[in-house]
Amino acid sequence: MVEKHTSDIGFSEAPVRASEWRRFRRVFFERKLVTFGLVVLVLMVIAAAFAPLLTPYDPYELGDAGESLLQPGGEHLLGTDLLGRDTLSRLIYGARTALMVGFISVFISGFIGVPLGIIAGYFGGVINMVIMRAMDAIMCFPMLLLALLLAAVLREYDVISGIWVVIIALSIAIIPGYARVTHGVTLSIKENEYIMAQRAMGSSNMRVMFRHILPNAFPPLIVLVTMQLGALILAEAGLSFLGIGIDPPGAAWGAMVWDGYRYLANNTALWLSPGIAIALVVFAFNMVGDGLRDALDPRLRGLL
Amino acid sequence: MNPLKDEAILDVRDLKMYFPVTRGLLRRKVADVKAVDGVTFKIRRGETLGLVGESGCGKTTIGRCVLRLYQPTSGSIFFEGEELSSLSESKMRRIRCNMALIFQDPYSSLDPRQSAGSIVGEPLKVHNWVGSQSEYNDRVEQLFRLVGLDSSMTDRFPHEFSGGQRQRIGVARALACEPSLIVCDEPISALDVSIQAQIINLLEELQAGIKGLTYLFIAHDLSVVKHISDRVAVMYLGHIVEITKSRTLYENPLHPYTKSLLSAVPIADPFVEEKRERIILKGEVPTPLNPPSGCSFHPRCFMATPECSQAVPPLRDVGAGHQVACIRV
Amino acid sequence: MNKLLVCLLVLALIAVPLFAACDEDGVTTTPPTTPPTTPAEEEPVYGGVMRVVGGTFPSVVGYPPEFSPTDSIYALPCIERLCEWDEDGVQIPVLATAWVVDQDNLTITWYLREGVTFHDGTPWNAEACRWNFQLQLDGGRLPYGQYVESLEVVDEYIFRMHLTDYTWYMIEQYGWVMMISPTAFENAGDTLEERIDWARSNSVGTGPFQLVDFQRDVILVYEGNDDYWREGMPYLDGIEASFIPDPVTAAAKMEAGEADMWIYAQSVQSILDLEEMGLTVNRGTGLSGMFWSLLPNSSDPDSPLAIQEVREAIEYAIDRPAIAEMLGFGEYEPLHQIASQDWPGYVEGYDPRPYDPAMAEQLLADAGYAGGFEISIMATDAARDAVSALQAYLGDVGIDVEPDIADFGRYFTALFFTGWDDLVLAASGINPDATDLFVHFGPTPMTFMTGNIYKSPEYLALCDEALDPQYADAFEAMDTIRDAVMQAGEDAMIIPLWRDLSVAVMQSYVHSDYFMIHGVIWTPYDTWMEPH
Amino acid sequence: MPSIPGSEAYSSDKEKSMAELLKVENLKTQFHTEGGVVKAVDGISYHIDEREIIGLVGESGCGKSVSQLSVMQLISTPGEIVGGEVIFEGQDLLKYKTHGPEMRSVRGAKIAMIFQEPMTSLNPVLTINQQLTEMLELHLGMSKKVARERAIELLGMVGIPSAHNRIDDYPHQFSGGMRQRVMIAMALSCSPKILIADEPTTALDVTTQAQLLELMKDMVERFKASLVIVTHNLGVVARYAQRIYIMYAGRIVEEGTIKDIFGKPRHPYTIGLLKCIPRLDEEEGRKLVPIEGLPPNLINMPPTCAFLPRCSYKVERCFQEPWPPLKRLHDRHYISCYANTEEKTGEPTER
Amino acid sequence: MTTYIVRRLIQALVVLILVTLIVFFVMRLLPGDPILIYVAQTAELEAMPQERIDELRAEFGLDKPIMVQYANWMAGIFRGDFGTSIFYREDVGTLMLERFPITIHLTLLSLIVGAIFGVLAGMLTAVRRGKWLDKIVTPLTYVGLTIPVFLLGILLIYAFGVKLGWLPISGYTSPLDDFWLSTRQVIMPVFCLAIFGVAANARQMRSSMLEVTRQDYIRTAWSKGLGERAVVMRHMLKNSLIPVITLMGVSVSIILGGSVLVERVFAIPGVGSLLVSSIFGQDYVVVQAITLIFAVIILLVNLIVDISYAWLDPRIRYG
Repeated sequence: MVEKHTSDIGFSEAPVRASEWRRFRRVFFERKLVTFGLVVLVLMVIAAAFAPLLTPYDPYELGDAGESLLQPGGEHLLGTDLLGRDTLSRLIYGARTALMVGFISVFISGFIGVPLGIIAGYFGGVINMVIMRAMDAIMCFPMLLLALLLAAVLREYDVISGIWVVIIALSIAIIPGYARVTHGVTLSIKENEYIMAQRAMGSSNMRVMFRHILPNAFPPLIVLVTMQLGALILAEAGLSFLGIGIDPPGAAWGAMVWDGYRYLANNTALWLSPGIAIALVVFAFNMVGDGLRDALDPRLRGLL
Repeated sequence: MNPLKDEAILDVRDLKMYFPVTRGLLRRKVADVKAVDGVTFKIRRGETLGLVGESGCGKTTIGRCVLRLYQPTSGSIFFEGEELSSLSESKMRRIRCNMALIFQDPYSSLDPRQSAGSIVGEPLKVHNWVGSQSEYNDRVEQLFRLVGLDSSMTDRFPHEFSGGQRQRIGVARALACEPSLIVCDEPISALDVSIQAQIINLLEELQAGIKGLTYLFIAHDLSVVKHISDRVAVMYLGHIVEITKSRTLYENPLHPYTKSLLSAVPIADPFVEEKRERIILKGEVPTPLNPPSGCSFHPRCFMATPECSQAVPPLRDVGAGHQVACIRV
Repeated sequence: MNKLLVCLLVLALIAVPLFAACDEDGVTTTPPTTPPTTPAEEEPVYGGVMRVVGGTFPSVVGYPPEFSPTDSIYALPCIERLCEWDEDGVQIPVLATAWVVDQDNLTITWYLREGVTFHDGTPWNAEACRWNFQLQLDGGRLPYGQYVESLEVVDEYIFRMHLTDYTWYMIEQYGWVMMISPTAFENAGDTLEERIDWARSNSVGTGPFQLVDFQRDVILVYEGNDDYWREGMPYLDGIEASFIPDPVTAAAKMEAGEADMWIYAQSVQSILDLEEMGLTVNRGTGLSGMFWSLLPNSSDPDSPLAIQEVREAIEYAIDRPAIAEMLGFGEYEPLHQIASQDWPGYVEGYDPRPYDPAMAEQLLADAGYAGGFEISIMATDAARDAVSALQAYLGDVGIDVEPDIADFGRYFTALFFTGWDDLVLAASGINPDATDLFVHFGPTPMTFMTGNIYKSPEYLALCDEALDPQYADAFEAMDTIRDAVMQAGEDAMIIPLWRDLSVAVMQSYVHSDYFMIHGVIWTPYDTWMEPH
Repeated sequence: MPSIPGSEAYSSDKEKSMAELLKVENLKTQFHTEGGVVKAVDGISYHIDEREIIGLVGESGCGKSVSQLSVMQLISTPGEIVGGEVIFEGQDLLKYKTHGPEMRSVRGAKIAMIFQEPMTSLNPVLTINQQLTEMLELHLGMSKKVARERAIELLGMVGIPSAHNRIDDYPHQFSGGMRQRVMIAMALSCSPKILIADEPTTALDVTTQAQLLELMKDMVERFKASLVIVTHNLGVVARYAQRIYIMYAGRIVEEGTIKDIFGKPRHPYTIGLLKCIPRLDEEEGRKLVPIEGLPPNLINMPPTCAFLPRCSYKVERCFQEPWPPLKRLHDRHYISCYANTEEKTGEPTER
Repeated sequence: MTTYIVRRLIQALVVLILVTLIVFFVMRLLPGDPILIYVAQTAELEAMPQERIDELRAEFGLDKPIMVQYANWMAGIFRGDFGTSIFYREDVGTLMLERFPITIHLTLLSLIVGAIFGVLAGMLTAVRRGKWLDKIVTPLTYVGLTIPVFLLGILLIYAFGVKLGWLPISGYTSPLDDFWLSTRQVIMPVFCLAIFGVAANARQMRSSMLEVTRQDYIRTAWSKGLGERAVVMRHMLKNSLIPVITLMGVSVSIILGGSVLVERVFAIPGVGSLLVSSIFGQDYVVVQAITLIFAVIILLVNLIVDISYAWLDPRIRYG
């Protein structure tokens, strides 16, 4: 007789209905920093969604003579850039770019990486070998470097342009992350008896993989997504710094830091404000990811 | 609990299930784990056959072979007269409707992201067992009531149930397509003592209520197996060493392994315990990778003679359906 | 709440020193040395190693056939030419003392400077000169090399070239061949490949400095040449150039006093900041900047840019003074013609199309593009701001600009070889003698993709006229060149935008009165530094 | 080897009394969880005499393991010992700092513990030698070499064949039974006064279980130690223990010698337990009588008896008054119940 | 153990082949003609005849079918011949020998700094969980994970180079030439490169220490009467390091990726800055070589990580 007795506290049995959501909320909001992160993200989403209403100026409108590189304060709360464009407005529009780059890239790479991981983990053998070694190969390239190369290649072909180059390049670079996590999760879920139960009752492989394994892989994936979103925004900034970022006049934080960086001493707000925005949002995504991890599945601590 | 008819619903003949062991770079097969090594038994319709043995003896493997979750290495399994090991996957799918499996762990055997109702209804969907949504709902509710759960709990998730309740959900799922054979793989060993009896009674009541429901009851707990089964098969290292009516098992065990197994199980009664003979086996169960020659029990056996290591003793009838595989009996 | 507080505190801790650091009035621990301004004429002081930083760096230092402009400027302290420009664009002798052109017999005779030796001690003479020309010809790298029939060593110091055709422009092309020591090269290896390989990272010339150490993309160390033919020069003990690709880092090095001179500085804000801190900014002749223009793909009949009204409209739509002011902090010169005002061919007062968006819209409507059209502007990442500004102006008149930010590889391939789709934002060097007009926009230009830009027959005729051998040099042809400039303006051949700034920033103790012209001239021999 | 479990010790009664070795008074341990405070151990008192084998029986979550960990002060966050005394050799162990030197000199040296999961209770990255000798070096001040010799000796004693060869192996190279033998050797290495075996054989097969229990019994006799068997298996205590404590929901509900408990169980829970387990020697066709309902959730417990909802003996008083304290029935038999269960108890095994 | 290592080696070999394919074909997808770019780099002052271009093309082997080019490239690499840089006109192998030691120097230092400080910080914050040290250090690790390195770089330059004047702003000197100068020069770049590693290792170490704390064998260790020092150092450290080791592969990847940015900011002539200029110059021979070497380094590090698992975890060693 095997008695489940893994922790010090053996009490179990008969949990109360509807406590799950409460528990989730309690754990999630237990840490103030997570709450702070969530607030930052909510504000950012609001800023992105209502950018035209929130911005005092057109972010692309050139300033008049003498409006170049204004210091913060006065009419332009955060000053202006070289072309006299309002920094605050560009910062708000930058939230759009950041979210777009982040979410679309995550979606695309998840859409490719997750099924690859499930298939590799579920079938094992040669399929697993081929998929996972290919993922290993991609992972051998530093993400920034791979994105840089891909962006350079993608720009050469006139198929996609502008922000999509960045999005696609980053998407490809992070596919292995999804495949790996899903692969690992699939391997462990596969061990569960309910998967054998499905097979015992005659479910098809597709049904088992996408109706039973996939939903169970969501918690670690959600955590991965939040972490990746932060990494993607940093990578976009890095690409902009190297000159393969968002095309002008698009307002992207990375590009703004890079633009403002040339006026390091003269106009602090120009680079510091997008810099803080990046750091803050990446931080927020990480915090929310941490919070989700703790709330969704404490066992994930240490895995990601 | 007499068998309804003397018809064998399941007839397993010389079943062998070897798992290859690979070594080295090329994963060359170097040996086999002989999890099940030539097992023959029958279960009559409506009967409960207990399969008992220590971990690694192959009892779970037999259960999984019967459902063809493993493809047996050799031997044949007749289920309701049909030979399973040669069936196509689609035919097997149809057959699986008539068999079900109840698992040991009530935690990992239920998909945590599926509601209880949908877990129980899953076989119905997989086998298109019901016509309409309302028929489906009715059937699920019916199953819930059948296993003693409140049918209002269908939309709850597994973690909202206690271990015993979860095992009831497992039982309901197994019953969904009205199978004639349920393989119960250690269905109660993960439960608390006070809950085990509830599930044992449930299984017994179901068998009494559903005509022809047959159990292959796999467990390591001899007292439980003896309690629920009509007949008990004792396994050691991939072989059945003794099959007999459960009554005879305690009163007249023949195989030395059965004897020592019985002796190892303490009885919750100091007055009885005072008088019991205690056989403490030496050493550990050998690995099925490299089982001893002849009777695989002989190195630990207190009755062993040199001949025991010569040949594998066949399972032979010693009267009244009592079969034993030992040359010293 | 504790963690949040700690976190904010940490952010503040990081941010505060930065704000403080950026505060102009803040206490600075290492103020740049600002001694009282030195009198204009001062006795040069010998000694000192000048630490130079730059945003470009050579890949080859001693093999002239492979020199890119960047390579040659860094080679100039060591390797010299037959002749080069003075401040006004007049050809002055260097390793040659004089040259004679015989138009009838199609020869150029070079009279070489005597008593000059290479750093390896071998003499500079006609044979060395011939050898260097041959090296260029063999490498297929001599400009106008197709006109060279033969090379003749007349005597020790007289060298003659026999040609199949002649134009005055050839003096500049041939006279600028950089001369290395034949002996050193020949002794450097058994095979040509070995010798070339050696020469790429070793350089033996006649210049004021000799190469001591060269590590690609790291450092270039020169030390003074005691036997230099200009008496008493150089003043410096040596030059140590290091490669700092990031202009902000370069400016920081200047500010911190870790470098004495920042050559080829182009980021205006940093330059002005440094100037304010008391560092010297040598703006050279005023032609050291680049000539920025929008080049249309006007030879493609399907392109709207083939229509002159459209090109005119683009010119009208852009407020060039405003852009120049904004991008250049007043240091950029807005261009209205294919010439800068310090350029000899500049046509005084000629401004065919000042800013007039209404006119632009009118012209577009006339050309059948009343609603505007979509167009791409190709540029490098360095021109992000410029593209944004152009995009905003063109957007105002209905022309929808899609920026196409290309890496250098694709950009240069398009610009020089394969052509571009619509518009390309290009920069070209400006020669003090106006010959860059032919280099970039002549009948057979050497740089920008010839076929892409439509050039009117009238314009081409004027160019041909200006290159006629009847003129001895560009200055004699200047009237015709001005006519060509005006004709290009009438045709709206290209859209001139502005002249940018590229300067040398020096610590105040550095004296270098004449520095460079668009990266092909650098005369460090008379540079000196006060003790500091 | 037929023998009667601890027969001599059994006959020696309280009167002859070996000295009381450990006395636990009103021990309370709580866990602060998301749902609220879990009173895992809610005021238990018990004692162990010298060279005595006692059993602590209960289902999972009843607090039997936590109580033992509390004695050793091995409760980690979010758990907390909130009250009580643990008197050992005249000192209250709970007054010592959790990881202070006094407590550390008790742990392992005077009171040792064996845990349930032999698979996870040994450090996977250290060899058996490293794990065995560190205690010998620490508590007995042996040199590495001496400690190693002693470790080999101990391994041989617990029945590990060719111990000197296996001492440098890692835990994963041993089977579950062997690992538990190593744990026993480790626990006994410093000759402790008390050995606490927390479900020592639950994860193992029956034949191995029998081997190990015999071994433990032999070993504590040999080392003159007392043994606490924490288990849910009534059979195990019936076979090996002299006295039993039955625990339910953090409290001791019945206490007595094995003959008292199995012969005349008086608490409804004990009675229920005995009725609901299948027995090897039972009559054909015997019906099990399950204890209906579920074990309680230990959060926000009402002050009344925790077994009340499942109890078939309940009387009016049970609903009105708090959980009753243990009351003495006779000699060493105590129960915590208001109901008179004696009349209704006819069935349990009197043979 | 041997089998385990050899199997990992074979897997690594398969990955290596995939890596070479990716490197080669991604680079060849760049449609810009490297020869034209080369000519553009050198030929501003004159036009080059077509024959000369074809000649150069043949010289660089660019006129052959792509599979042949791949095969030649691979064959060359096995001989140690990475080809000739189109831009530098130099043997790429030699170029790599010049540049890689610099990047390796920085990478190794950053890795060591990241490992030592990260593990230390993680250990201390885990052991003193909830105390002031944890409250200060743990939020700091988030800053380390979130700050863009190039921004950090320039801030450091401004603060320590320009304003305080403590450290040289840029440049690189080999430690073999001038150890003191070299050390002063690498402090800031290494700080930038290591900050991610420090933060990530600290976080991972902290959470895996906390995870290990809950393990049964730690309870066993306490139950033996061991002191905190013995429990932490002897029983927890090795177990906690296992997941941290995994991060080493990621750290190297991040550091090499970051070197592209950091080397540019600090004007360090390593391969990172070379790579950027080569990508923009479409000097694909160099880009191929660098990306390949980067990938191989990361591959090797991952291999070492896998093997060190075996060292740390006997279950694998004897598995």
